[in-house]
Amino acid sequence: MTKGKTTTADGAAPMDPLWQEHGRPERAEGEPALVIDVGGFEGPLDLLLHLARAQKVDLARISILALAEQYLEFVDTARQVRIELAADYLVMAAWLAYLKSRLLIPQQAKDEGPSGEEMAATLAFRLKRLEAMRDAATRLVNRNRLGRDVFARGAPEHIADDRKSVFEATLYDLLSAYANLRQRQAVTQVTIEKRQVWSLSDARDILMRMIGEIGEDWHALDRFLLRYLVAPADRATAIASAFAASLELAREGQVELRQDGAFEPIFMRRGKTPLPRDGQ
Amino acid sequence: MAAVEIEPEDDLIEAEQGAVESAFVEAERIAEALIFASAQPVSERSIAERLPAGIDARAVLARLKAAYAPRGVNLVQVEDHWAFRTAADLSFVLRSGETEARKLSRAALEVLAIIAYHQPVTRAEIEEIRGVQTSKGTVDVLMEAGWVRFRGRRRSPGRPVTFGTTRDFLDHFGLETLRDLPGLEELKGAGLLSGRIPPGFRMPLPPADDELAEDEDPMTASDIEELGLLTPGGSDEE
Amino acid sequence: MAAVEIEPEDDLIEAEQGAVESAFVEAERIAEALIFASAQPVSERSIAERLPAGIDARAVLARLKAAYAPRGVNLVQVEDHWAFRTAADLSFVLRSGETEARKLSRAALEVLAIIAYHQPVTRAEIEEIRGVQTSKGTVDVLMEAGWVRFRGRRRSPGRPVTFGTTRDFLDHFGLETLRDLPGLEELKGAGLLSGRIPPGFRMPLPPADDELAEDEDPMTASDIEELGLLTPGGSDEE
Repeated sequence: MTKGKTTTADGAAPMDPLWQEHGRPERAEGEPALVIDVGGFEGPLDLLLHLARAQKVDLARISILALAEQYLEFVDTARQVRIELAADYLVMAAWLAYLKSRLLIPQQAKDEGPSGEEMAATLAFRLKRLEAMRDAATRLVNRNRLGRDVFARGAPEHIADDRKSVFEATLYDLLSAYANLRQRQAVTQVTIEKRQVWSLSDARDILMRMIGEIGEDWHALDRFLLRYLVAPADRATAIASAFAASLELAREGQVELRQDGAFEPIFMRRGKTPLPRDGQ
Repeated sequence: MAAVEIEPEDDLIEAEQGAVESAFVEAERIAEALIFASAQPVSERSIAERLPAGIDARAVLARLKAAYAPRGVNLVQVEDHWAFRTAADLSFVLRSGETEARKLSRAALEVLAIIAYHQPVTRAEIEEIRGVQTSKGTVDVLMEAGWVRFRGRRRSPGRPVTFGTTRDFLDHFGLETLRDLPGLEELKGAGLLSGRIPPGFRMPLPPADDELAEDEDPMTASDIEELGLLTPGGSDEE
Repeated sequence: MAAVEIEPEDDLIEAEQGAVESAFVEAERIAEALIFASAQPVSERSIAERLPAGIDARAVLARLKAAYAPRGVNLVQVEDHWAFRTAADLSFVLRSGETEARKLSRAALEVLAIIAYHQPVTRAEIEEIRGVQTSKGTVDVLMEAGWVRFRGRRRSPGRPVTFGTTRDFLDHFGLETLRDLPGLEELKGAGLLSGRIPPGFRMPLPPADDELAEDEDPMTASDIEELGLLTPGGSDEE
């Protein structure tokens, strides 16, 4: 725990004081202080984007390695003070830890995985793309908008329109009517179970998130996954569930798994022919 | 506007007049937009309040009224309130159809959705899914809209009529085929189905084409005639 | 139309031209009234159907658009639909507290932008771009607003449903077509609307020269974006 800092007994101190460390000497240059309200971020990429911005350079020139380190530092701190991070953040942490290892350790000759540089470029591209979309959203929302800056006729008169049907309904109306109806009928049998262990479906969800991150190249992710996804006490249940879930996903074709020998790392990549997800 | 060197007086007067005119035009634009956007006729006073200072609202409105007089839309005065109305001589264009689009009732939407997802489906099955009796009028409305049709008859006791959707249904809702209807995952993903969904929850996959199901007989001409006379699927079918 | 074989006498031609012009003016009035009467954009087809035979609806609309351009109310095009809308520069007079436009969450806004720029786009693709699961209800809000719709299904394993924007979306944000999305061409050119890294996309690693010189201002990515995207000459060209 950081020195001179008193957290309340249950760790429920307000968010920002946890990160804003007053009275601390200036950080070294190029190492911006983490001032983070985790609730304010739209997922791990958003957080990364924020950190990249803090590097104060063009996205094309950021140090991916530094960025990965800052992110991992953030996650470690969050875990120390027992902030529960959503699975998305942990998945990203696992991936970044792997990326870091690829960047630092020279690539082995027979290693088939993507190089650290390729992985870094992928990350930089995704950050750039997200930022572009965010800017686009801002430009969009700042346009002259109907009902705010620009107005339609306030007192429309009736005109005969060319609609074939005399009835009005959108697909959205239709679907929400159906969904509501079915839900109403289904709602009677709901039971809420308490979670104590990593259930198979938890593990499966997390692995599915990973598949999105890792793409079609082999990645040795198991160690990183375990380190970031679970508290040490839950490690056994996590290993068991994650392994079982990965086998299930492999059977469905969602992932491919590879292990070169006993106790060797397990490699994973996105499957070539995933089955339909909605059970069709 | 860059500052202009002091000029002969004539130019000054001209410039001033230009400024007055452009302020007037601006006032016209404001009045026009205000009246256009308002749901009710707008009082002259409230227009005057929003015009640049020193502009005579009455004069602005008079000029607007004259400008719109020959057009398809006229500016009309009702006591001291102003509104746009389509020109009286064009009423024939506007009132030709008189078919106001009606909103489908919630019940009708539900029945339509059930028919879309569960087709071929009988009235009894619709009622089972909804958990309530469906009034005769509901299916009639959907037939009238042209979205629902008789498909055939189920080969089961009573040979109940089966319902399905039409080509017009797909057109109206922007679907290419019935298979484009979103499935369980997608409804969940879009936030339409929320909360916990019980494990047994199933959504049917609508048929890919109009082929009759295995336990379905085609409608015969006499069936149709009969139904036309008996009004479809009256509440006591058996 | 009917071929006229009579010798072209000047008067006749003039009279004919006069007749043509007056038919055109009448068509303008009709189109104007039709569009004016409706709060929603009116389809070009339904306007054309109501014009006198032989009149080119597009020409009529173009002339109307030009006539209204300097006024307080403008004729705007949304895809192949037309509507009258108050001029954007008068927003300051018309804006009132009560008509506050729908407030979107940041997540919803981001999802909306992704759907607009990447459509047709699947939910999985949206999540990949944002790097986070989309909470239930985000897409729901956008669909309820009428800005986003199910478009169809991707021809890929699982046939995932794709999302796109609606005409209401264009109308709401004052876009004539999707091509008018701000910065669309630049984003496309930069490869940022694709799922794959564009070939030219390089990340120098590690950056040896992170430090800025003392007289150097940091260049943020958004600076660059803006420079590339703000077309010279600026804001309201039309």
